[in-house]
Amino acid sequence: MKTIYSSAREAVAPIEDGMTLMVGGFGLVGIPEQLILALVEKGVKDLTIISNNCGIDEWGLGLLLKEKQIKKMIASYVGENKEFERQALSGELEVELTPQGTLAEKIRAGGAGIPAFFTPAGVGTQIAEGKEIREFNGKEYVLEESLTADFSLVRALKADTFGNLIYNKTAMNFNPMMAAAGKVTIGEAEEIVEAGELDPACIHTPSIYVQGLLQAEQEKRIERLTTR
Amino acid sequence: MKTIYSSAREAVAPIEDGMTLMVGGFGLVGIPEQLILALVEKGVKDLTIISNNCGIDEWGLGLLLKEKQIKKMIASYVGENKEFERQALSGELEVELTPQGTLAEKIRAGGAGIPAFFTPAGVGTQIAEGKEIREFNGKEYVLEESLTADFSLVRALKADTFGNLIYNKTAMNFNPMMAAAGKVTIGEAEEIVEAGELDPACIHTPSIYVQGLLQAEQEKRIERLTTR
Amino acid sequence: MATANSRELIARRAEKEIADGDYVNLGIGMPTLVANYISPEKTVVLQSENGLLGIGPYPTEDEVDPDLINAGKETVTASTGAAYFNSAESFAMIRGGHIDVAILGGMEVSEKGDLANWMIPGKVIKGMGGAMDLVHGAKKIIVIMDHVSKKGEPKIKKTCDLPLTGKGVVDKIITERGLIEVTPQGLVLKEVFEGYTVQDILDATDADLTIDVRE
Amino acid sequence: MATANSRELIARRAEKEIADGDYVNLGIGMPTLVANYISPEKTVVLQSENGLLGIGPYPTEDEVDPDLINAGKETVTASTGAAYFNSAESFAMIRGGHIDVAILGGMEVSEKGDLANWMIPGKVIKGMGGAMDLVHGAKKIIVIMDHVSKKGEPKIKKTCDLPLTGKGVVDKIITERGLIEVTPQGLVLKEVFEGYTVQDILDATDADLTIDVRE
Repeated sequence: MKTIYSSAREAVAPIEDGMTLMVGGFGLVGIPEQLILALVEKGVKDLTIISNNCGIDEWGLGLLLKEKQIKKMIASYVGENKEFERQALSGELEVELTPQGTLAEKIRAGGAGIPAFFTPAGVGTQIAEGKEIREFNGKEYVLEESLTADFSLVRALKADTFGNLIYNKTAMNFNPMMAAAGKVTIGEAEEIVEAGELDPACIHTPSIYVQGLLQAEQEKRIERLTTR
Repeated sequence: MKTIYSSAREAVAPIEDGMTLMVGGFGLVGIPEQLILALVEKGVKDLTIISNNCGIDEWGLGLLLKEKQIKKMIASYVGENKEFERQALSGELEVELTPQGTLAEKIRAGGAGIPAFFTPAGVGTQIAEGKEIREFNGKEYVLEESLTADFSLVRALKADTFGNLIYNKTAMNFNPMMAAAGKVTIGEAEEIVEAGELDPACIHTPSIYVQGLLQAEQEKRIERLTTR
Repeated sequence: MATANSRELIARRAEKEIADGDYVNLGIGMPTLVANYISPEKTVVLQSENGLLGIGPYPTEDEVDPDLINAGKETVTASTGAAYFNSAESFAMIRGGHIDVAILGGMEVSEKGDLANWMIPGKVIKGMGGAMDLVHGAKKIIVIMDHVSKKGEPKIKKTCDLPLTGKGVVDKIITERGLIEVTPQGLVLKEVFEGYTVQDILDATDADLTIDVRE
Repeated sequence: MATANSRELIARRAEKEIADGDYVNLGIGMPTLVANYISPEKTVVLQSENGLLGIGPYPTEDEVDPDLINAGKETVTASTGAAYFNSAESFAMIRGGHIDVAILGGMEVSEKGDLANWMIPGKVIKGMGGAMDLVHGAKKIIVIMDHVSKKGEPKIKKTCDLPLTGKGVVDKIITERGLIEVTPQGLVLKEVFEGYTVQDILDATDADLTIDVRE
């Protein structure tokens, strides 16, 4: 039975200035909306954020950016956000761009107790500069180290009271690896059900990775509505 | 739409002497029973087998052992099999024992294009002899290389005609990683259903990893029947 | 710059590189168009690196699910036999060599098959997304792009001037003018498209080209 | 060798090392017994490294599912709130430090916390299974074993003679005679169990012991 917070504010209470946070989502899909809003409200500063993207100007992690709460961003693609551009170019914001698969694997490794691994992505590019390159079976690979976080904030479709999580469609994305790589992981779920209601064969994040839960409605803003 | 074999014999036809095979299962749970029997019937020799265990004397991979079809065994625990003991001690059988988590991760890495990774398991023991040791954050880790196979033989509860697989309870074990790490993967399923019948959010092995399917009934022998 | 017409021509030619039964990743932009031309005779499964195997058509208004997007962040549907998974699994598929064909856009390609398609120094840095993983994972990497830049400068060059996405990774280049293969012996022009001559292509290419055009 | 009685005593004492809410891995053999003594006041989730979080009681005859076993290959059930997963995920949990307590058997433990529990040279090699991963992953490693071997020789020693499972990995040792903590300053005897004296333990231990027994 995990802690179930009564508000997003309560959930983010232990998050302090200078901490490293992983925040789930791909674009605006699968982001923990209310936890992000609570971080903005709390005004916590100097955060290092690990997330595939950095939201848009008016939603998601873009809101933290606007309030200058982010010191450093580790991401793979940040092209949707004008304020990001401005802060990155002016040097206010430190940026570490990482190939998307390497980012996913660094986070997966962090949760899995693998401190480093070799990957082909980035070999021969500026991403590999200063990193160890080694050949295996005639191909070159770069050594990448794992990532962990003080807190991971993830967004689920359903949680059970034990902390098992399932995600909706492509809202899964980085959430499961981040749930495993956070020292403390808070799952923001659209619905919290009794333990036993989720199919044990279809759990995306087993309860062991989750420390706290928040039930919260999601706006689910759409970045690029495309229809037939 | 994947090749659906009409018999186990047909499925293993392309498997040749000297090949490396991954075979799913933990103990006798989740082993591809009919594919193993077909390998015995085919009499293919000098196999390198990667599997957590090596069956028992009268079932599973133990049958291949009995017919001396295995040249080398890569496994984590082989204590259930007298013939294994005999062949290992006499030097007929080459044995590479690997910590279970390292074995799972080496196979996962093989399927995921990661040629090598660092792990703490085995540091300071004979498992790490001759391997690179490196310190990360004050703790020592050993470098382990990935494993792949010419063929992976896995056992599923259900397959769909696209090749998506789901596994039953703890019969999942090594099967999903092996499915990804085989150049050719054959899924032996208790049932093959039409594409669209499996829930896309509950697929354990996405179809991209599977080249061929066999529908076959399973005996599911029990090694240690324990009841209340 | 490619006209709507030339974009369609490129996409149609790229489609021919896809075989029945292939698993394919289409990059953002022009590569996404290829999906529109996939022959109904072929079973092709499209992978989206944000965690979907089996991209279906764009949704009707009623079908729109904000939680179901492609890597370009467009709302999509899932096709029959689809599977959802996390980003680590998605790039395991990519990096592990399970994708048969990746079709990507390009800014520059060198005669050794180096690809640059993720940043222009001095301009805003957006990030490489999944491109650096894709170029090392898929069995066949096809770059589709305009033959020359907006300023009319060759994009196929002896060496890339822009920061690389990957070194020695491209198998084929398809532009509105023709199809070029990257071989250990260098670039080989294999096809010249309607409205262009071999000389047009040589003039617009800043690298050595072996001509091996079948009539 | 431990009697049924002493095995129960050890298992009961080991249970006290488990806190409410803990995720626990119990090794094969005597450690499995600990499950029988877990207080109903505690919510404890047992992990089985073959891919189950939430081991339930042994099944009734009707409940037996050949596809549902624990790491000792015994048929089991799954408890409410359980999850199934693959072996890589299972050892990600273990290696990644997510298991609160692992309780393992031991052949020898050294005064530095080295553990040997997987092979005896010259005897048949069975393999280490998951032991080498477990000793590096769980937050607390507790070894439960007989204080002396069948021949009466100490199993707690200055250094292990048997091949190691892990170096400097053990936190506590519980035997039928007492409880010993492994600290940076060496072994500390913290508890002496009924029927034994401090001297009994010193006599049966081949390593330096600091005595810090609270009454």
